[in-house]
Amino acid sequence: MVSAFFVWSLRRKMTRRAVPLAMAMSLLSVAGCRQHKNHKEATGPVSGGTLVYATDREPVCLDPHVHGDMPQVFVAEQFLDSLVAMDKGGKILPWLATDWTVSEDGRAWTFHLRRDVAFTDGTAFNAAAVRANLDHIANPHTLSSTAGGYIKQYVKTDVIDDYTAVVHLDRPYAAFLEVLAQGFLGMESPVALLRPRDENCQSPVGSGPFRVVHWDRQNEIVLERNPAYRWGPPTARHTGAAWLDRIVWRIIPEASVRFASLQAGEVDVIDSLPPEAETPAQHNPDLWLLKADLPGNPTNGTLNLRREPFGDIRVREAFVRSADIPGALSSVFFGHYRRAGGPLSPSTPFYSPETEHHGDYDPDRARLLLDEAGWTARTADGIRVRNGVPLQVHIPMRSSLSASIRTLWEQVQATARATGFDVILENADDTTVNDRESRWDYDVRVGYWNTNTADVLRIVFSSAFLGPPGPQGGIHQNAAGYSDPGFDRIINAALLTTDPEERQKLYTQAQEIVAAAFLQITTYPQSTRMALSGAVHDVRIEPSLNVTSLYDAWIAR
Amino acid sequence: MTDMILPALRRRVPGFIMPVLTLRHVGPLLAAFYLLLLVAAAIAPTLFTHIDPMAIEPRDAFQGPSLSHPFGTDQSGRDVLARVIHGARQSLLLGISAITLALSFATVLALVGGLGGRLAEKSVRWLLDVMFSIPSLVLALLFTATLGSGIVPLIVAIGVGSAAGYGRIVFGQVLAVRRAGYVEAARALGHAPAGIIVRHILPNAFRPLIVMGTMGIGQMIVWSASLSFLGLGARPPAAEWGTMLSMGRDFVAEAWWMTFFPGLAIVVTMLATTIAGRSLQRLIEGRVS
Amino acid sequence: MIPFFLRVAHAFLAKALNAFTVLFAAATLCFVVLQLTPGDPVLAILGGGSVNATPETLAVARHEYGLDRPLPVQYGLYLTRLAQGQFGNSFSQHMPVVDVLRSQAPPTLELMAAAFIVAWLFALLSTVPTVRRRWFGPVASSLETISAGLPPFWLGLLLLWAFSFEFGLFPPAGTRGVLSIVLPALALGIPLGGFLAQVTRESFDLALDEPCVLTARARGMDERAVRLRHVLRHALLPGVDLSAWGIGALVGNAVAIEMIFSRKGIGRELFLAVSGHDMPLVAGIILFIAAIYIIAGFLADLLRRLIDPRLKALHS
Amino acid sequence: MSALPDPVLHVEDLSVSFATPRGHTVAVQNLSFTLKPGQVVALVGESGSGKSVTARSIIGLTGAGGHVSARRLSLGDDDLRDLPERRWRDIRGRRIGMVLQDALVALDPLRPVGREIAESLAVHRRGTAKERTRKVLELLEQVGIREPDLRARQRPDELSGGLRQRALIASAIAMSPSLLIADEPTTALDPTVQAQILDLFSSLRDRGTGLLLISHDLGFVAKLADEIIVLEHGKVVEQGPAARILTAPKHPYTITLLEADPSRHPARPVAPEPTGDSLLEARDLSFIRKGPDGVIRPIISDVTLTLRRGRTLGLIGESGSGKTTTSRIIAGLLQPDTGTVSFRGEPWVAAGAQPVPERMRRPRRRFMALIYQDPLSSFDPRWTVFDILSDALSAAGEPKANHTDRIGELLERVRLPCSIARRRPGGISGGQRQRVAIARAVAVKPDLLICDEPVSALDVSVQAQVLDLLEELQRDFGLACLFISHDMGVIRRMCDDVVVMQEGRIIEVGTAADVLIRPRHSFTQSLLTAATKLSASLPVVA
Repeated sequence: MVSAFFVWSLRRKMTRRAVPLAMAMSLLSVAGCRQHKNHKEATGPVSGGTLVYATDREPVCLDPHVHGDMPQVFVAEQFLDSLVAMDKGGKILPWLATDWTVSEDGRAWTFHLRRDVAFTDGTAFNAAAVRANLDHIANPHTLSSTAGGYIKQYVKTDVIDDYTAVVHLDRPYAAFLEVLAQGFLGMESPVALLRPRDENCQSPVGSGPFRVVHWDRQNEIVLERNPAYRWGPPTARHTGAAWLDRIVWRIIPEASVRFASLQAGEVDVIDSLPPEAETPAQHNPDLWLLKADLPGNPTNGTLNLRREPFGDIRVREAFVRSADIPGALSSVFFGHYRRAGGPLSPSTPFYSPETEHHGDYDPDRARLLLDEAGWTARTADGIRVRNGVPLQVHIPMRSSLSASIRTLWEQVQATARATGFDVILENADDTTVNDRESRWDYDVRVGYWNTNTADVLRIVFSSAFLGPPGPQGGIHQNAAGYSDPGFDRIINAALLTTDPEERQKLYTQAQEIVAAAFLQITTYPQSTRMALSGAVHDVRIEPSLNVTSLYDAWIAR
Repeated sequence: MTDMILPALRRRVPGFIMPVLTLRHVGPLLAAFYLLLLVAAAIAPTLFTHIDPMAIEPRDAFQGPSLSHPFGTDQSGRDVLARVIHGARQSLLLGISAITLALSFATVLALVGGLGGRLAEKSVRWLLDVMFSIPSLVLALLFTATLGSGIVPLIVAIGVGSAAGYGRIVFGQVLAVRRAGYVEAARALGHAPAGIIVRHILPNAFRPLIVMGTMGIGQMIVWSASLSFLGLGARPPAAEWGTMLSMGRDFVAEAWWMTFFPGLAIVVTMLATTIAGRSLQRLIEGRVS
Repeated sequence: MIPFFLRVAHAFLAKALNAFTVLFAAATLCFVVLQLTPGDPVLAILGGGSVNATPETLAVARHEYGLDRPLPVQYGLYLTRLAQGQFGNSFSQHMPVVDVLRSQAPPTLELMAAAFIVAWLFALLSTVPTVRRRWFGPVASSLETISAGLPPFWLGLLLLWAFSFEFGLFPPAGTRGVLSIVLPALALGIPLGGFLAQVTRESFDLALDEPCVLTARARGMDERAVRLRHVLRHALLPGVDLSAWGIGALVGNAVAIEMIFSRKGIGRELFLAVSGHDMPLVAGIILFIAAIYIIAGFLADLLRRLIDPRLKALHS
Repeated sequence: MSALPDPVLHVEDLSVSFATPRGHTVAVQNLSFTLKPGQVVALVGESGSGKSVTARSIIGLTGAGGHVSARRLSLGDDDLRDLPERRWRDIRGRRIGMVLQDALVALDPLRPVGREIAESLAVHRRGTAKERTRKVLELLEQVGIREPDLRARQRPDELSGGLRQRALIASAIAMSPSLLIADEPTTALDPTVQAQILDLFSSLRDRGTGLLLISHDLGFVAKLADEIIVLEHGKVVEQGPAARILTAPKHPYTITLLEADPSRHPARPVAPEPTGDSLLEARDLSFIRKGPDGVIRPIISDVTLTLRRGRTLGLIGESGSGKTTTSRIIAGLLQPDTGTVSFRGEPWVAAGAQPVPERMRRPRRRFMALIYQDPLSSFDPRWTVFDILSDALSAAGEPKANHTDRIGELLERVRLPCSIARRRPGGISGGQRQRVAIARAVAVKPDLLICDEPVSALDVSVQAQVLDLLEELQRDFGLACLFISHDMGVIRRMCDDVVVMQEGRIIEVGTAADVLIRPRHSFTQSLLTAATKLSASLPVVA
């Protein structure tokens, strides 16, 4: 179980963090969903039935205001609605709010609300509910991580009348609507919110197509249809109540078991399909796949420039060129994952293919570079040495990383050893790894950053992100410790212009600078991968956070 | 004063594995032979295989058992047989160090409790109760939270975690020997306590240690594999059986051999040490009675 | 003469007191170990290093979990709360530890009970009919030794692979229904059964030489009755003693088994709590396990006295 | 008597052998006898003589690997050779009953005796459960147990030795078998109880039960047996009517056995009135412990005794009378709750606030040597005989260089071959071990020898040799001896003075001649009566 779930957890968290920071940008489409064959054709949607959905990680709290981790929004998407929705093109559409205006100074947002919406506990949705929700998120006792990142600017909400609310911010915030479109800021019943935090965690009340019936920890969450539902999002394929009677949201951490359960017909949909199961899934006529590559900074190992040996660009290049990534992708990932060689995934806007082969595997050049950099001596077992110091690379590995990603790094370890690197993969539990990372105690940090904008480069590489997000800690987002005024200038300039050509130019330059600095070993783009039973139709990926939506889903039995 | 013949004939070695008379010695011989091979593999693995256990060959990944790879290959195309052979060193080292640690700890406690007077005896008994109230594996898991992962923390966690169980046995043994007739006889001869401890109590109380130690190696390897299995084991790319198992389990549906063979090595080692331990016990018992 | 019930009550009280001090020490051990654990607990509370929490949130969390107090005060509070039966709130689960235990313990206890039954069934079926039998004896004895050496998680994986993935006889995962408990119970129970069978075989063999067995035979009793009515009872004691230890082994191994089979339960919860440094939950689960262990010890003791009434006279 | 066909047991040329890894071992060879109801045949022999094997073969329970052959082995019309197991079960318990030694383990120790007896009935489907319960009570009364209702509900360990042996007999005669095999039925019982059991057997015989009585003790069978068979190493050395064998034994082994019986030995010549210095004085010793029922009670109280140089003081009493506790206190191994002991005129043990520290005793310990009932446990199992004796010599301050010679002398002295020095005590016989223990005791050249039941675990013939040896050494070295035994014969043979203990108190003190011939206390008298009863029929060889 430790396997697949952490790749997921990491990705989901990062998605969350990335999105608000990207708000200034126009949101472009999520790379098109690739649907596979084997999808049984049926006459049309059928109402009724229970869908069993299996996922790898259990939410820590069903109220996504609290804490704020991806598994929470995955399930919250089924029972919470948001003020606004976002389509695949990144356009903001009305949902619970019918329309909105922003004041001249950009600090007061006026929302007009739908009048026919009710929470599943019978409470009416109105302006007071909006105020209760935003206040709840901003309240430190909620222990929301979202509050700090997403609505730090929030001051208060004024209730003008039942269906008009004015939200006051302390400064202009262009990304506010995009933030509101996320499940993390879903609207909950104000009556339910009055309960203690941990009680609300167990059974939050929303206005969505389903409602939470039961949460059996470590096992399953049971959701039932909300028959009164008439206010589906504009992105949905139908209106009215959901087709499914019930959803059983099952927690099956072990990837192989999850896939076996799907094959055995115990569950209807699984997410986090492990790479090793992908070929059998493709060959199984009873299954179909739903996959989407995610844009952003692909899965990578970021080199820490703040200490030796990676302070020296020659050593960095040598290390990057020592890693045989295509070899790993073809073995552990069974060739199902495409290569992402540059700092941006190919599906990211303004992606520049030029950088794709910048750091290709080239052990001969790596050796040359190391010789140049003075790492000429060797220990008995072939590790390079300079001034008596062996060429060691320490990589903390979370105990929860999947077998695939571990193997990928073991293969990097093996190929890098051939050029004289002693790569030390240090297993530790997640809390310990977090602690080390916050103290810059690593040579390579394994991670990725998903967002649908090239502005991710600013988060990952600009000097603005060298510090921790909070005064008490947390991990700096610029994991390389890279600081280049020239790069900062270009990447900030790209935020100011709306001219696509100009932006393309600037982002291409930025990608080239970063690639030439050899700051990361990039491997493959992150992706959403679901396997579904042939009987299941119309499962959607909700564009705002790329989470599963089962509102449209139906089962042909 | 009933007849001695019958019981004498019936007396058999408790728990001895190969009860068929003619096969009696086959088990211990096989076990000894295996352990010899294991030690040889730990010292000089290249005697058994010329394949580099670390050499990756992505194109050969997930090959089933065949002539060229009798145990198949793993997800990086490494030869599983070579890794199992090279893993002997880490696993054996782990087993021996952990049991040594556990027994040393147990011995110190037992000596303090057994020879340090009434208060020490009570305290040690209580301490053992406390440690014993948390199952070894759970205790070891708790320790790994503090110690982090890797071979040394693993040894410490397993060693200390299982010390209580061994402590109880050794402590009981020290107490039993302390009350033995020959200790009293030595007292009656006018020997000083220090001499009695050195000449009688220590050797007799620790006689079972060699048996426990032998059997414990296998048990420790199994336990450490449990922790390795949870992702707290040796650093990659080291070939250690528990870590190999841990890696293999994600691919069990596609490549059973990655799980099966390292596990088999653990099981056979455990069996061999058990059989060897029992044979040793028999030898020692046979020598004295 | 001290009345019998008073003696029993006294013995019971003494044991309970000892159990209490043992639990107290186990709690202290948990506290110390978790204090030594690296990393800021607040980061653990708020979900690791990727926290975007505001300073206010961090301060509130610190205060809520009492982490802003000096260590001795924290320890004192911890013990006081424990004494009141309050295990506090889990950082990671956002619910009282007691509730976590309430929801997670039953599946684990069920699994352990099932495994325990498997183990004893195996031990009895393997020994009672085969001890000192010409061909079955050695075969069963070898099987027992091998079973005792099987790591449960490995056996679990192989069972899962064979019976669930390949043959599809059992559901691969979950905590639902009788079928889902079969494979994990076998994986946990067979190795323990091997151990139980080994000691039972040895004691059974010794018991067969008891003079009372000869007496029973001389009475004209048949072999089966002799084995079941006389020998078995004599042979049970070592297995019963080992069972208390076995309960502990079951809990320990349940961690891996629950993960392999994606079952809910305190084993898996413990692992998650330890790797998330969720101190209240770790302490709660460990104390719960220690309590189970102590109760198992009590029960084993009781059972021993039931089996061998002579012990009552000796020890109470 | 049940209406079963001709219940005569015919045994002709019975041989039993066992398959061992080292080939066949013959346990019994060419044994023949006939047992009729109302008759008693006694099989007598020491350990390893094959007598128990014979008993088991007769009811088809020879044991694993055993091979039985006979020219004739029949019970009435039934040929017992190659009898199928089902038929055997019909015979066992119903036609032939069996009583084993030590009812504490021969009856299932985990169950009430009533259930055991009822089981004998149930196995043969006798009556309903209710009828069986009634029958159990009848049987218990029949074997002379009072309050059968209570006793039936008690476990063997809750009954006294005599009661449980009776219960065992009751379970054997439950189906009224016409023949009863009793294998060492009284060994390890106190003599008074032995005598009672003997009476019970004779009443059974009088009621028409045929008895095959197996014992190592000629004295015990003498009273009852019609025919005696003497076995040595599986061979019949002498067989014939009891009267003849006891009065005119032909085979030397029979004679050895007869002579070995200490009670047949002449009493120790009356020693001169105590004149020697007092070597050891024990005053007012008492020792108090909490019993298993939580009640504090004295194990011994007010024990006072004096031992003079060169004399032997016998301490006699039944099991649990406090003999061993007394000896351990005197040996300075157990701290008493009251009282003092002085040894060689100096304080040796003192109770209370000012005990004699072990450190003060240690240098004088070598003047007091101990011989235990179970010598094996008193030897470090890792040590060879040489190590053991060498250790004792070191304790006595003998220089290392002399050890080899001295050990040779010692072994010769106790009549052991020198080769035994290399062996470990676990690998030698019981008699040899006791000799090693004696050698160790005399190695330190002590003044006082404390012997705690030194021969009670040995075969009679070996007993005699060990006693001879002790006597000889005591004489040669002028040792004083505290001799503890439950056996009147042994005491009579070895001791000058006698102390009789009962329930932790000394009830009679005097010279052996006085106490053993003219006992004053009624308990001493009953001890003597029982002992006489058990060997009275044996003529004393002068």
